[in-house]
Amino acid sequence: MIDELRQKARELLETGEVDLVIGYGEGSDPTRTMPVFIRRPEDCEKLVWNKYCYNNLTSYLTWPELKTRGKRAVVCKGCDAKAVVVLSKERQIDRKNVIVIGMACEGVGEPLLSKCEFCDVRTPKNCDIVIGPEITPLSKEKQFEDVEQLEARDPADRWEFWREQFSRCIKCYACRQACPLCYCTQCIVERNQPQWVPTSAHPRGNLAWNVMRAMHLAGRCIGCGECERVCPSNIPLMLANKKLAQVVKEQFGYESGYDIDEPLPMASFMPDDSDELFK
Amino acid sequence: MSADIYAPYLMRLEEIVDEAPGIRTLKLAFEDEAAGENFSFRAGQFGLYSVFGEGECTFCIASSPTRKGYIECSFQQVGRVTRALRSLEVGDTLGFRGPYGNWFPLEQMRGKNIIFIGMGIGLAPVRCVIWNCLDLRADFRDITIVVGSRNVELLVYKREIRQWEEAADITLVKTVDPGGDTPDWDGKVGFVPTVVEQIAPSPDNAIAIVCGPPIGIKFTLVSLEKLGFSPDNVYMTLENKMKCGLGKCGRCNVGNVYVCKDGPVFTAAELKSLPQEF
Amino acid sequence: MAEKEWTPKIVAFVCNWCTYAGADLAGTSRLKYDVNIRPIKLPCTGRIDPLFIVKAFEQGADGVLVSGCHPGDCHYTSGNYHARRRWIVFSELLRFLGIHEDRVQFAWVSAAEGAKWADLVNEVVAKVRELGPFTAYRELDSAEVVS
Amino acid sequence: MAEFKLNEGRLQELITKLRDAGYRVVAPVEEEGAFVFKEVTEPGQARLDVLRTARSIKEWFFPRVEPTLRYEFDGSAVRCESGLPESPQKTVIIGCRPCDAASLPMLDTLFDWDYRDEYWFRRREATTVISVACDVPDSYCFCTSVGGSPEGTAGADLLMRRTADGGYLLEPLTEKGRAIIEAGEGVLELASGTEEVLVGEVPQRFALDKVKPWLDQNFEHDYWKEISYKCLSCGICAFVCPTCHCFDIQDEADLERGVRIKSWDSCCFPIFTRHGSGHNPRPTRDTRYRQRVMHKFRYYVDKFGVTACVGCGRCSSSCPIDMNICSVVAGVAELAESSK
Repeated sequence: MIDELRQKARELLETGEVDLVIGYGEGSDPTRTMPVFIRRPEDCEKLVWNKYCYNNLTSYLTWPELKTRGKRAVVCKGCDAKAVVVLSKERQIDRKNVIVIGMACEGVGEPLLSKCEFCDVRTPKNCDIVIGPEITPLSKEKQFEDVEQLEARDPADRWEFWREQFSRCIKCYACRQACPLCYCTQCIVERNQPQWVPTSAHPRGNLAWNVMRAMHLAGRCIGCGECERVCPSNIPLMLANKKLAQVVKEQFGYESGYDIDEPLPMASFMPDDSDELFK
Repeated sequence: MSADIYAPYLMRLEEIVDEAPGIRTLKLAFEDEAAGENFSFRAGQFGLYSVFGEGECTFCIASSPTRKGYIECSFQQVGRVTRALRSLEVGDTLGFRGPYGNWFPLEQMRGKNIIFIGMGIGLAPVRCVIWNCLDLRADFRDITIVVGSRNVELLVYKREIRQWEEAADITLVKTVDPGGDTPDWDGKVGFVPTVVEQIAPSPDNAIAIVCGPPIGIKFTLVSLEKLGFSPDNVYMTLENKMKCGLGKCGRCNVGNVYVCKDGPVFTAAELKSLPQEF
Repeated sequence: MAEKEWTPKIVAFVCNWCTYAGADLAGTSRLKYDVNIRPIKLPCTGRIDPLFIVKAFEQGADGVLVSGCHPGDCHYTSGNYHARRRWIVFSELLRFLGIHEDRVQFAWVSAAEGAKWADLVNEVVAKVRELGPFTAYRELDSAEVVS
Repeated sequence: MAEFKLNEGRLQELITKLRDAGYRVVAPVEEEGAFVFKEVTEPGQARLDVLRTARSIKEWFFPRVEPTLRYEFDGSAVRCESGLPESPQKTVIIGCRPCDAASLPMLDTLFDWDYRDEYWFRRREATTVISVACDVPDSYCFCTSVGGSPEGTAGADLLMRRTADGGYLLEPLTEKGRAIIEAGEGVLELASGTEEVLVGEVPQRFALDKVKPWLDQNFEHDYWKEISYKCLSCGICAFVCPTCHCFDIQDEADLERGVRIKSWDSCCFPIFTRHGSGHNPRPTRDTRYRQRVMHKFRYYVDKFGVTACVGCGRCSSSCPIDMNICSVVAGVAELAESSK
């Protein structure tokens, strides 16, 4: 697969179809990889592909400094490629200017990351080029099991759980920076008139930040799990994201990152949406 | 003094002067009179002014150290704290920490010709040292003051400019950018650097003090160099974003200086040797 | 500070066109209802950001009420439809975090429903009163981070 | 100086002794799969075998959030109360690595620069630091490249070294360290001098003396763009770093009262230097990352005479995109070598 990837990338650069390939390069350690930006065909040898290709490289697609250049190619796992769908639906990228190279993927991490256990895009979808064999998708039936387990606990328990989890947040904003869908040029926490989200990493500020972060990703999060992976305090951020994905799926029948044409759930409505909540 | 270096003095807002649209001067007195008695500073130093509930903000002390018992600050409303400062009324309490940083070298300025150049709100730190020099007028030779702003309305310290104009022992030149003049404007029309070149102050035995927006400073420096001023004899203040004022928080660090401790007053020569991150 | 007897503090975010007018009607109709509510008028329920609710709790609210025009009656055609989706999701998130569903309640009250407003407020206040002060949220404040 | 022996399996007894002597005992403790310095409340929690905790010990001296002022409004008047801790709790940090300990004297210079920051120093004075020499360093470690050592003593009051028989050898370095030995009487015994000490080796990854001269000359260099184009501009590196000390000050208040809070900040955040006017002296990722490296390896040296990096490797090991500061600085040293 790696030869094919390098070959494809070289072709794309040589023919001038793209002027930049964003991919994975060798890391500082055999169990890591580092994003590489490749502009010259001869540098394609630097590309690697292995089970340590964690990063969701699509988060680079919305960078202002990379936005205006010509066409770019980005190496994606199936989960990452879902972000391209959302970015394009939200008009953050011009899909025509991005070549998505999807890599067939049997999961990353050692042991496998939990997101990989319920992956139905082991052969990536919505890509321009797919490299690697067709891999049978896994069942997503149990994808919300952890959400349900927490839900089964009583409210006071859940509050205590989250209070403890969020109290460990140090407000490094790595969750935001690593997220392909957190592309705002100025995050709400950086706006101070008024200061909606307290900037301090104390429990109250952390709750506001994490609630806001989850809410802003409702109906958008594609489940790449980068926020949770990069969190230096190991806060299970994906639990909240998954909860909202579950609500959006059940209530509005929408799953993020699959269909390019379906309207965005939080930017659309149906007159017959549930009215149960309202008195 | 308190062991807590972050503890502010409590100040009472005594007087408000609206200088120009969005620009205001506040006169503050120490709530603790003894603290006010003991408080001293030097021209060019700054402080952190705080509105409780909104935060702290850095400005130079705009009044002269020779005037005791109060301090003044002038600011333009741009962000959260300046907006809050603007909403204060006479009698309200605010916080002040300072004085911090270095100062203009009054000792070296004695017996010399002094050229003050203040552009826009940049006149505030210059005003402090102008009054300081005027209160010790005999110590200095010729004093020239150049004030400039985008338009007549935006000119700050209008009353004082008139006072300086009327003083026999000061040369005052005021100017507004082309298009910024009004029919009754009696000053010059032109950018400050151009005006400085026109009036061509002599660099001999002279020191220039320049404050204003970065772009104004940049071109004024060019003009002063053309006139023969050595970068060592041109002083200015850096206005980096600051939080602590104490050389701890790292925010104002540029190259090997912490602007809040090693500055804010620098010579043009010193600034040239720094990374251009200001 | 002297301990006063606790009464619920409830912030109501209401839309200008329906619920606020409905509350007005309740007033002009001299309907009596609980005084524990502090209405904040916004153009539309679509303008109410979930952060408003978080902020209300941060500033000491024990409960929040969100109310606007009935579906189909939005002054801006569809603001409340968008809001409805948002609240469905947000209320689930709060519940997932362990916040009781009665802490944030939602309703549609039209300009003609003065009586419904009065009843609604009484009901909301009663429910929040039953839950007691929202100390769980307030305690976040006093928690020390380190040493 | 006399050395003492703590035999295998007796760590908990020592901790109990220290607590009996009035110390709050802080050690690497597991928290959701990561290790952080936390107060030891239960037996067996302290893990002296942990090489690299998620965050450094700095938070015990310089908390990530700290009120400097509390105030109450009373009409137009304000009543203030300083946030400075009167007398912080007597604390012993046991099990930090020599690199973390070395960060303390390094930061002392900053916090004592003209204005003495008592928030830092009162905790420094109340805290005893027991470091554990590294027997098994890993590939992220580079203390020896920045003047440290896996058995360095800088900043520590007492140094523990692992012995081949599973125990530890304790060497008190200061008065505070000797007080620990006294408190541990009955658990500690005098060392025989024949113990075999296990100390690992950290290869030198770059020549520090080559670095600063190059940095002095190369503020503008393509290298900065080259290494930092992929930086996500998050704050992990600064927040996990034992020597990063930049902070923000913000007010948080309601209508009745408020606090002024000092909290950790990072030069990698775009708003760190952004002026009220919108002007930003460091508008791009490369300028901000350059500041991080320059501040540690050039400016801090000019200002305080020491390099502001202790080689703990945390920023590298926790970087989401695997930026490795050791490689970055080694790259500088190479450039310095090749430009000769």
